Amino acid sequence: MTESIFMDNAATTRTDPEVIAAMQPYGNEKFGSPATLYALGSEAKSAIDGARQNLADLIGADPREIFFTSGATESNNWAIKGVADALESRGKHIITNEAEHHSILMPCRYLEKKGWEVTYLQVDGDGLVDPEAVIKAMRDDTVLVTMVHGNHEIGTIQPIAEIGAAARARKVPFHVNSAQAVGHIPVDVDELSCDLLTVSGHKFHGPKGVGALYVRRGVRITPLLLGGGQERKRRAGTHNVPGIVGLGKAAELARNRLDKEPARLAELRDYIIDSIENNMEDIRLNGHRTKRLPNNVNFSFDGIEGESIMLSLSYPTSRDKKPIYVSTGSACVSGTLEPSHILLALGVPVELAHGSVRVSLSRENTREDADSFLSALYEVVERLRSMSPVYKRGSKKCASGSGSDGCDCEAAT
Amino acid sequence: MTESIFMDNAATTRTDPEVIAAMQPYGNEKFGSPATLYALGSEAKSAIDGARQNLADLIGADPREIFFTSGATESNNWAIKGVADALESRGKHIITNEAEHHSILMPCRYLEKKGWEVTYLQVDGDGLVDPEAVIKAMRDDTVLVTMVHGNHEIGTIQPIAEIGAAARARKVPFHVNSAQAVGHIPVDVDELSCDLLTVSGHKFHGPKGVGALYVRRGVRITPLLLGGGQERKRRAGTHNVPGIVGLGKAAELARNRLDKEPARLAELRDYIIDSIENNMEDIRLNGHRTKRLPNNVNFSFDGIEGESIMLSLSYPTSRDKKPIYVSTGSACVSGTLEPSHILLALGVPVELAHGSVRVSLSRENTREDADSFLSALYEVVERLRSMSPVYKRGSKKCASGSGSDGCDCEAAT
Amino acid sequence: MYTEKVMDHFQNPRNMGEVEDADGVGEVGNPQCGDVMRITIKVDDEERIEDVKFKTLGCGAAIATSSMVTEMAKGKTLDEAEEISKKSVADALGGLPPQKMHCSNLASDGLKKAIEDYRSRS
Amino acid sequence: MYTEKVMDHFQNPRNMGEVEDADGVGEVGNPQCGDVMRITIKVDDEERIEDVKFKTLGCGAAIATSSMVTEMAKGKTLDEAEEISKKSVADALGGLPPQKMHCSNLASDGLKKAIEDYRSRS
Ligand SMILES: Cc1ncc(COP(=O)(O)O)c(C=O)c1O
Ligand SMILES: Cc1ncc(COP(=O)(O)O)c(C=O)c1O
Repeated sequence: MTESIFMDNAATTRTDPEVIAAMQPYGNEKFGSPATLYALGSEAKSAIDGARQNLADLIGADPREIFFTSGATESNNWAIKGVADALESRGKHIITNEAEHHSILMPCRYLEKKGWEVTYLQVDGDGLVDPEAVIKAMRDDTVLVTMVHGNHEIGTIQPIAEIGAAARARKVPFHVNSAQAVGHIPVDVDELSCDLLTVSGHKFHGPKGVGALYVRRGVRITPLLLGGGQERKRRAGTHNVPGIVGLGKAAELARNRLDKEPARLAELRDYIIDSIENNMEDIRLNGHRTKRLPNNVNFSFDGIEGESIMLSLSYPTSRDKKPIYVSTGSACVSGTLEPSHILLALGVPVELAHGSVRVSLSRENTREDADSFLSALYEVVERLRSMSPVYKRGSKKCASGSGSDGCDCEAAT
Repeated sequence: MTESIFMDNAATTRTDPEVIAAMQPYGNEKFGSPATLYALGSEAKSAIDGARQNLADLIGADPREIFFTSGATESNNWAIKGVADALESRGKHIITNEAEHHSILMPCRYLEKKGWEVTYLQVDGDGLVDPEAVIKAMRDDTVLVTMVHGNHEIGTIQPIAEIGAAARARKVPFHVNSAQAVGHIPVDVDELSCDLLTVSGHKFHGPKGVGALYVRRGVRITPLLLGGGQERKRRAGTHNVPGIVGLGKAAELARNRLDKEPARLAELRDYIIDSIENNMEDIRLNGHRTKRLPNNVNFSFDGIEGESIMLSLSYPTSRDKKPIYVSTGSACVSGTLEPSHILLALGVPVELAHGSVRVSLSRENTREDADSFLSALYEVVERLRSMSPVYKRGSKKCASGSGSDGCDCEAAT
Repeated sequence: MYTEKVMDHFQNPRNMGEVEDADGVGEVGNPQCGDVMRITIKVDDEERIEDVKFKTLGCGAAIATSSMVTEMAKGKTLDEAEEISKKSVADALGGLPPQKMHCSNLASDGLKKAIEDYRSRS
Repeated sequence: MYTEKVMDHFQNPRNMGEVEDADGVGEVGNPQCGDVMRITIKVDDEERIEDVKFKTLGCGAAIATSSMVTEMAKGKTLDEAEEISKKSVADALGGLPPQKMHCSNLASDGLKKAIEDYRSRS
């Protein structure tokens, strides 16, 4: 059916046809704003209420604790800046970890410039944060702990419930960036003891441009977008009705699949990991082997560079092969000279960080896709290694160990 | 064709079928993120580039000065908080006016709590800001002047070019909230001498949940949404590709209509205004008679309340009449006890502010719609006045004059 | 937002107008708040409300609650009619939006005022 | 992102490998930067580049520019080959994305180094 194999679902996912169908009436026909009183508005309002309920059901929340946003980036910025603003008088210290998504790190750095202190906890070689480290880092002036749920690049799932319990014990608000986890694995805000939780629509077959922030009742947070009284005065702006309806539908569809799909994907993931480990040399699995999002595979390949692997997979030389879409942590795609800060945080040597490939699966991927990917990968890696002036079989670079210091790549040219 | 007559286009507009058609491929088929390197990403990227060009063309900007956002509320919050943050060291004074949209007023009030000073200029009885007042209000520590272009409630168009020239002469950055003007009247950022300009997609037949901020080259502004490197590092978050494509299409469609449509609408608007003034008593036109958005009509009706006018129009008693959708400045819809702050700012007496009705037209409205509206309005107003315990014909309340003081409505019950 | 019952009373208000030679008149609200209700009653020899009418300036809820109160009051004794609470009016209408419960549901106050007025006259 | 020409050279690199008994070898880049290029040349009696090959670790741009440089250099005199600039390589490929112009377009440097190496040997 598809003419390509899409395995970059951590970047974005195909909007489910059922989601598109659910959104469809709200563009042209039922286009009213829910803030208005007449029939067209009421239709929009009840559609939004339904979506709110669906999303609440997916994460075990009360619908009144769901606030729709434009996506995970807004939710993360809001959570961090909003709690910081509301609790500034209590203290100016935030705890996070060094391997977070930029939409967490950048607001933290912004606050640092404003006089806040941020503790960036180290992660171990698998990308895990130690809950004990969180406990040790909490101070009387700590007003927020924010932790990613499932890492978007290496898939490692943090011990959120333990961290949550620790934060709760100290009465420190706890934010979880669950952009990659909601809709992929069971998420329950009470089990996780979290106070705020970020949701992204397009990461689980919902539409782009819509997300949500769960805010537990009683948690103090200053709005980021101020204006009209929408979202119970916490997030202004005319509702993106089709987007919200689509997010609700995606939540419903994901919930219906939660009993089987994570297991199916984990099997596919393990099949890919095992195959690579059994058939290839001088490779390194990045991220935790089992505490891992069911759809994430991330490997580094010694002696070659990630963008060229990715490009080779996506532009196959032979016409009877399907393009395969994956991503890489190489600097070549980040637009900077540095490879993924997440891989470096694990202690992956810089050259291996450049040579990383991330595969992220979705409900659309099959065992055949995995086989096509594997055979293409074997071929591509072999070909690129044959071109590489530095690759030497069995050089043991991939043994885990601390990263090298890096170099001044600008000067090196 | 339509079974109702929609005249609440200042709240939101029907997404144009051509816009929906343009968006359609980017949900399910070309769903890639423009940040990715492979073919699916390039398609999304060029679609976004096209949309950026279309929007730039509509407002006379360079595409590199267009930054996509989630809507006018985000654009306004960003403009105000972002410029304030970037220029804080230069001064902490902002100038706006008292009849602004809440997405301007609330960020200003927020900054006031943070130690900023905001001058809320008075408007005259027609809602106009005096450019001389802006000149007088500017100080050495003024870092932003922000003015609405066309008022969403009373339609008054501010003398933006004069205000812009004044701000430019003092080198004070000038932001224009053009949510109601872009796509409705010709807008040229150079003619207006503005440095930032807010655009909203769903106000001119584009999709909900998408907008833009024009930022003139060289203007300093701190991002509001921090994270990934999208939008040249100024607005993070995975692009809402379908939304942005839709906004671009809406811009293109609006631009093609700018030579004829504003004139057609102004004629329709004047027909409605003249008919009401000729056929009804104890009424008051709110907003300037000619310096007015071509699609806006706003009247107050003595002795009755706006929500009941609106409801009566939208739920006609007879089956052969179409529901007509308009809005009101009455407190009954704002969810507060206060009627529209904009009407009060003009000096409209409180009771007349409660009795206001706003009609906002679009490209879909015809002369027949206007006639249907007028005959329905005459009937509804007469009926409600016959029910009113206070209405007395010819009481002259509608003569313009300063507003009454208002009362403590909570206590009055 | 409004129930069907509210819309029915809004569109087809019962007992709209003024009772002639009213025995009691109650007016509540204030035009500056967007709500004024005027209830007029006719009381029979057994202190029953024989006739009751309203005139209302106000929103949909204000008109509907006015209409409903007159329906509920008609035929009741004054003592019974005084018991009509805001909540019972709202319930009879199938509920009101929360923000309307308070501000636009003054009709039972108007009725009480009309009854007081009647009592003060006699 | 890349032009068709870049993709062609990336997918079908010309002159990949190592010249046997090379007269000059140039290596530039650093694995920690994700880019290493090794150019080997064979020079004939008239100081013309008779054969040239590359091995490259790097991104699409790095591989394509390496391939292109070898094509451009082949048959040129050393003096002519030394004139091959980053810009001329990028132009021959129909352009490179701005962020790639600098970091992944080292092949002409590699060629220069190989020529230097040749000269230092003789
Ligand atoms: C003048 C004006 N500014 C800003 C906005 C906010 O737009 P949005 O609700 O699309 O964010 C609106 C519409 O609500 C408006 O009319
Ligand atoms: C873990 C994580 N957080 C936040 C985001 C930001 O999401 P969005 O780009 O939809 O705003 C992403 C995806 O890019 C992500 O993977």
